[in-house]
Amino acid sequence: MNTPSLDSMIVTLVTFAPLAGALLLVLLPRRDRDIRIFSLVVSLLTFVLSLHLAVYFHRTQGGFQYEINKAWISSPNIRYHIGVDGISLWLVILTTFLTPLCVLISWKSVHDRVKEFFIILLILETALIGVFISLDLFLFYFFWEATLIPMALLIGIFGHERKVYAAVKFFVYTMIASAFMLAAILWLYAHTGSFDFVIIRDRVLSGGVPGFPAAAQWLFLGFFIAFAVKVPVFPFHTWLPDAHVEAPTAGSVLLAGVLLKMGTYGMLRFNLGLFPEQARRNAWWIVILALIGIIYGALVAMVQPNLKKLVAYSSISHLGFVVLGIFSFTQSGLNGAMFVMLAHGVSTGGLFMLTGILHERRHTYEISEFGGLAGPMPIYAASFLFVLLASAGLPLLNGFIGEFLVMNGAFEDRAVYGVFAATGVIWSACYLLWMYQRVFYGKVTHSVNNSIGDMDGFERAAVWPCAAATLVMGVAPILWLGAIDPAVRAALTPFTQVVSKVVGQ
Amino acid sequence: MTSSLNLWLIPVLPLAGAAINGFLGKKSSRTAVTTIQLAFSGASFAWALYVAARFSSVALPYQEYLAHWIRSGPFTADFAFYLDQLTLIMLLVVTGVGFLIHIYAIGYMWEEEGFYRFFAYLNLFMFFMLMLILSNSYLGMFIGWEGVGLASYLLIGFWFTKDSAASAGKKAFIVTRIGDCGFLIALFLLIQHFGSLNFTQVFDRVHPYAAETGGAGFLTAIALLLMLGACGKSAQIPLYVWLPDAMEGPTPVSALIHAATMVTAGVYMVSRSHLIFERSPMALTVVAVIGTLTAFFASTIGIAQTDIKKVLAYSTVSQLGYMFMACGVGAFSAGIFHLMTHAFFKGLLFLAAGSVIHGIGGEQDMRKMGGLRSYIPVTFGTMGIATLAISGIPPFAGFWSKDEILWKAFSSGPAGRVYWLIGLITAFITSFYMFRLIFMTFFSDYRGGHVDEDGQGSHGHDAHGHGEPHESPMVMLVPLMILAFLATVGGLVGIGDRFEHFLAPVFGSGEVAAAAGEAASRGTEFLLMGISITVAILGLVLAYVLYISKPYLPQKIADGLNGFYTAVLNKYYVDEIYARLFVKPLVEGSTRILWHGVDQKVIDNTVNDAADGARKVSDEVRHMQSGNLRSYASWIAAASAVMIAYMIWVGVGR
Amino acid sequence: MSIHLILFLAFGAVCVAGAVNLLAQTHPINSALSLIAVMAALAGEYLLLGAEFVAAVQVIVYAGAIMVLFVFTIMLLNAGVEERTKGSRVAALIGVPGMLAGSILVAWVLLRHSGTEAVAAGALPGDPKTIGQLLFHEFLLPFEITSILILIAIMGAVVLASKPPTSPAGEPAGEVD
Amino acid sequence: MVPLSYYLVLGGFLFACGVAGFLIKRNIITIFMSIELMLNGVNLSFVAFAAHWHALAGQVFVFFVMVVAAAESAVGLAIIIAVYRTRETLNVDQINLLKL
Amino acid sequence: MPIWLYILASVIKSAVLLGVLLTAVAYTVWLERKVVGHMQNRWGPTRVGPFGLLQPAADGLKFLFKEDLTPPHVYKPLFLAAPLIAVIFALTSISVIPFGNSITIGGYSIPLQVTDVNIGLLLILGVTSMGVYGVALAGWSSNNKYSLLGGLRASAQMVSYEISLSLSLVGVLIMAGSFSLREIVNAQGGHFWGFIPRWNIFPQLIGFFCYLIAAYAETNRIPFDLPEAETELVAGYHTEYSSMKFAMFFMAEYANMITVACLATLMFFGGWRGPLFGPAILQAILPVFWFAAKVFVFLFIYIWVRGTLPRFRYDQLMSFGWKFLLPLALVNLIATAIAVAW
Repeated sequence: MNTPSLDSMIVTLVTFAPLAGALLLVLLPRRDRDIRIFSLVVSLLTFVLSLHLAVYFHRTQGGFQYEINKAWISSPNIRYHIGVDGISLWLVILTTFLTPLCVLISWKSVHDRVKEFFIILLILETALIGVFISLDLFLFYFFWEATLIPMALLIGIFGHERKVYAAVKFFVYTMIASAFMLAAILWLYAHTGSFDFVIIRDRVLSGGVPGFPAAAQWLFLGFFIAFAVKVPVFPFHTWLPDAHVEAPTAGSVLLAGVLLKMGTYGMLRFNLGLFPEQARRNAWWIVILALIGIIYGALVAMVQPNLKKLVAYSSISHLGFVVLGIFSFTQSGLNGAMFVMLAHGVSTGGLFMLTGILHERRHTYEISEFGGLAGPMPIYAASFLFVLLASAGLPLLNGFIGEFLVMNGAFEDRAVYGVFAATGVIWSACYLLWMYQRVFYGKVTHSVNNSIGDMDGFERAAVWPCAAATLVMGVAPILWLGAIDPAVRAALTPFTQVVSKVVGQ
Repeated sequence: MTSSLNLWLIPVLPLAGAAINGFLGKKSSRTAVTTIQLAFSGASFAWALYVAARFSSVALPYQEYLAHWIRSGPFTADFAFYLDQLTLIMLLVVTGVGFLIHIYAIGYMWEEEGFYRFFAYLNLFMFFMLMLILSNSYLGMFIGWEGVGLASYLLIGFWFTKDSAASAGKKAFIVTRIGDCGFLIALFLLIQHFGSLNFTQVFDRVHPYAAETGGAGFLTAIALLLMLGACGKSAQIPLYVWLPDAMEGPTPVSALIHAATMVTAGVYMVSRSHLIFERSPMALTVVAVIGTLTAFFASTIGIAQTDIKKVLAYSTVSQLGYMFMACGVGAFSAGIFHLMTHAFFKGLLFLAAGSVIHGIGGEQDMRKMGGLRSYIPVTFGTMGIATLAISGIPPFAGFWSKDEILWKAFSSGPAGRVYWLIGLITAFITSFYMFRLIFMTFFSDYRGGHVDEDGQGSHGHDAHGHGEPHESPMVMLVPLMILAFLATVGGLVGIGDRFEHFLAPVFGSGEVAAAAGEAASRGTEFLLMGISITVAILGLVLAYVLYISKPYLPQKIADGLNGFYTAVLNKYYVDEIYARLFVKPLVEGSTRILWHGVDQKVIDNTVNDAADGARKVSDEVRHMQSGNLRSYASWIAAASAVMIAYMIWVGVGR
Repeated sequence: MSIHLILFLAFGAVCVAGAVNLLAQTHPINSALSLIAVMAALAGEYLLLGAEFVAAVQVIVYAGAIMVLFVFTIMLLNAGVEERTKGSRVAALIGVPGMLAGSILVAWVLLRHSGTEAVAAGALPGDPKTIGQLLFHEFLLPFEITSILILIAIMGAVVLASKPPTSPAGEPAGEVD
Repeated sequence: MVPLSYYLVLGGFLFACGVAGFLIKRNIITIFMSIELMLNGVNLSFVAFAAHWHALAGQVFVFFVMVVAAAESAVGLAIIIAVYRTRETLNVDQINLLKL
Repeated sequence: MPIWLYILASVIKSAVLLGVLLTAVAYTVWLERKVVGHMQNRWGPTRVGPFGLLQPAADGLKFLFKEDLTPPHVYKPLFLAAPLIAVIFALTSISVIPFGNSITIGGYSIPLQVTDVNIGLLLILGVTSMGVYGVALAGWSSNNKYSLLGGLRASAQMVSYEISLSLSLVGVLIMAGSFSLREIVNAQGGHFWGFIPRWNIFPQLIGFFCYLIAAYAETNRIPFDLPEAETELVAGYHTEYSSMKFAMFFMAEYANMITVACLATLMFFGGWRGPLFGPAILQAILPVFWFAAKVFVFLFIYIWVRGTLPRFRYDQLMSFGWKFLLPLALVNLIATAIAVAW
């Protein structure tokens, strides 16, 4: 570390910079323009700071870096233990990357309660980053719940027609689920006397925890349910479409782009990190759920009359790939899962921004309301197609890499998994292209759309970075995988011992 | 090895052209766009020629590493290129024909709205196609594979305001995607068993395996899955349905993508992985059968089509069937040979057809044509040559390659005889409907009248709509001539198995058919040659009889075998059947069962019921909250008493 | 039977009497007066414990200010004798027993665990100086916070007591936010 | 010399009386006074502990309690006045606005 | 000294003091009537004795023998208790007032003060703050709207002004560093620049005036006598009272006046300090004399003000107290604190 002082502080800085911004924002007078500019500056600053993480990151080693471990509360023994490894690093950067874009996309679309909106947005960013960096279970849980409130507010205050219903649904679903996780965390604390992830992991894996084998299954489920609802895995997914449809654009961008990743990240970090054996045991049905999610999500997406719901269901399908990859316990699968997380964050974020642009023009998401848009708004159509292809998994765009690795990993695990997953390629093409045709091709069906305006500067500034990112990630995934690979290998080490035990059944 | 060949230039140049045109084209003038796209596609052609010139001086297979792409655990994939004889042929065909068609398209598309867009797409296609050919690993090939799919999607849907065009593009993409799915799984199998996707490594590791004569092993699986991919891309049964619809695209596109290059990617891929196929007789049989069936089936449909481009499309399908037949009997070089010649004459056919359509203002229905030879002689001449070539009349290119295939099929054992027979019949049908096309289009007299402005030609050709049919501009005719020349002499390279020997290092002299080939006597070969020629002539004659001397006959015949005729006319209702079998159930099912059923009824209702239950319960409980201050106080008091008791109890403990 | 014990018992008796009277009386004003008596007696207890300053403040603030407020309110609202309504069965059935149980438990614990160690009267210099120093050094932050609390309380009282919204601007209600 | 527990018992008694008042009195003002009574009980034990442990902090705490009591009574009485304006009664059994 | 002697001394002191106080009260009344009379070009009491000097005694007798009637609708217990409360607290507060230095009799030094508690000032404040109950309860218990209004006014006014009162005294406390009145007086020994007596009045001028005004309000004297404003409330809280009960209020009021005067003397005018000369006996008497003299001056000012100023309006009173007097006292306090800390 050539700048130790900064390196020790940087994670904290990145995490709390947005919060500080939000606090300053509170003091700012209600001049919307200043507020927008200010929050843009703050989020960009955060992004730049977070780049430092990536630049000085030691790619070859799998462990945690930029670690800080200070006592926060003496009793119960809660520590301010944070740090990033190759897994969380990119998720943090994804968050900081998406937030400025959210600010830009909300530049015009948010008219009233502007100040509150951006305050909430920045607070949300801090909470999201916090989830990924915290290595103390309590801290983790704290941030985990902290993301809930701003998100619910974003949906409930700035959403559309049935916003309250959606907000409540979202809140209740995730809240109830995370209660199980809290119980599990408390059990761990009661039996290990620490919230510290690293300590607990070592204690658990060394078998030094009394009564663990008996409880492990339940603990695993406790964590898993919380994450599964967040992801969302198949039967728990119905909150997602509603939340997305009602959420404001920035809201759904962060929701799809980052919030869902919290779930998969949690599975990767905790379900695999703490309970390798149980993960092995339960993998079979989880994988089946994931496969159902992939195909089911795609099929339902295909028949959605509502543009945004379609994208929402498509993310269910994509997240299915992530879960599949994680529970394939293969290097390739986990790398792929990580990469899908990032790719999905960028591309789906882009898609949501684009749908948001349309909604701002026409105040509807109904596909039947559009058609032949490629004529009046060519730039928009082109951008949309680009991002859409990324999400459809076209090689040289980011969607492909991750899905390919995931399927490969699943195939290594069990060929049939890979086969089923591979059909996802077909489905995604089906629903995306059909939607694209219905929205953009053909003659303009509603005369309103003839005068519809193309993307303006802010919208381009918001969408094109996403498009560029998809391209870069697709052409040079090595930049990301280089850091992810060792981290994943480290995450998989417990399995090397476990496999021998479990592989029998 | 000597200095690097910089193969990477070949694909990258068109990409650059595509980028420039795509981003700046909208503003800049047509001439600028033209120069850009010509410069870049020409440059890559030139570079391909340079490579051909340096070809003898490099050690083969020549590989060139450009950059890392994926590193995941043990698995790696790079941007790297691979050059051997097979690649070279494909390279020259693609860049060469591609370049010609680029030139042709200038004239054809000049009036178009999205002129720049068209050429951006076209260059993009060139890039992906060349990636497909040049890359040194199956994954790299897959990049191109998907990429050309995208390009064809964009180009078919070029006139996106036309619903038919839009859905045709979508159909093409999705149907090929089904094949790609198989391709993907094949890739996974390869990784699983060979730990890599690089050609060299895979092939090195395949070598030790013996042919899976007894039962099907994983090699068979790989081969079949690859074949599935090929079926998708090269429009073989059962996935051929997209190609005819693809004719919605501009004609140059049909020529370049759906005749000369992209659709042959499947053939290339199969022959590229011949080592695997050779080790799986079963897979080979499947390939051969599919190829043969497709060839025959498509040609029969071709008879009744009236849309000039549709006819060509089906003929393309059937020609591709020939190529797969060749691969199926292990005569990969023959397949590639036919691929090349087919690229010449079929490209030429499409361009000529395009020139016709262009000449009479966007009309595609042959019944509205006729007697055009006097109006557009050059087009007629070139198209005639191409027709002769495709129907296998010496000395035109088609003859040599097709005959090669038939001969190889014939000489590949008992099953081969069947292939040969069907192939022969197909040849007959082919020559019949091709000459039918020629006669209906160019002979007798003009039935078109003064062309209606729109109709098929809704792609902005109304500038030519009125007045006499007229010859196309020079920029379109020159490529026609060049291609005509190639279609004439292109086959001669195959005389005396020169082509085969050139490709021998790739396919090895250890071909399945070779041995048999030596066994059979030269005599039989010539005999077969004669037969096929006669068959071709017969087809010509029949066409002449039906469409020149006795023009009333076809109608009679059609009435005679009514049901069959309509069936053929409607392409055996395959599209409808597919729609019934797959599309409708899928859409309906996911709407009714999955979305409304599972999602809304089952899951959401369960959740909502749970919520309501909670509300009911709390409704009861809340009466405890009388709102009376003193009641609350008493609860607090009681609770605190309990807590005190607990604390004391605990305190007593210590 | 030391003088301290006697005084303690005397004041204590006053306290107990006052407290019981507070409960017994039905008229709030009498309850208030008995409460004042309790407070005065408590001041005496504080003196016994050597907390003279606390005692003084007890008298000034509690008896002198807070209770005046109570009395003032009672007079203002002209509160009459309370009627024995049966509003809450819970209070009778659960509250009172709970309260009794709790207090009995506490008393039991106190008497059981109480050593006979005596509290030296005036053993502690509860003089204003030391208390002040304590208050302004170690307890500075709480002190400031309580001051803010008071401020808020004043505002709140003003807002609440000011006439309902019909009041024109310039009323305290307007000044608070 | 007086044992500590005597003071505590006295304080406890006052507190208990406060609770009892809270429970049995109907007049909201009286209830309020019962709260003050509880506070006083607590104060007494504070001071007693302070004397017992020779920790002046106990007495300081009493001040804080008083401050809080003052604030609370100010606001509380204001509330009572406001309530009386609307409900015309001081009987808590009739003031059950808390019920939703 | 032995305990019995201590107790004896205390008893004697309190007895003497009580006597003196009551007489003082009586003659303050006489004085007031006289002075106000002269101010209004009247004679005031003249009939009873020379210059009406026996008038107080006559009044006393009259009060004693008047019929003691209690109206029917009053709330009796409190109606009776109220005057007692008032007068008791009024008299209590005198007990900590030192009216002179300690004298030595038979080798025992006896402080001229009933009891010297080291928080004397606080005790006085506390007692005065309790004094409000007398008025308030009287107003309420006599079940008469005028009285009730008077009681309300009294309690509100006294609570409000008590704050300013205490704050205005804190300045002095800071300078003296003690609550003990004796200490405070001793702290005022010596002279500025050799000739000006080191009395708190000079540094604490603002404080002094705050104290004076607040004190007038505390004692419900003109111009703050709204609780008993005859013109509006027909004598306010003691409308229903007559004979001895009324006399008690009367006594309480004037006793309070005297307390206030004493306090002013002690806090701001160096208490009993003054030039001492002559033989020992004289030197023993003089401090008491000085003290009495200063107190007298203040009493005179009381009367003078009464003769001069009109009555406030109630809202004026309140706004004056909260918006002017309190800030002023605070400023003074802060200034003093800074100065002392210097």
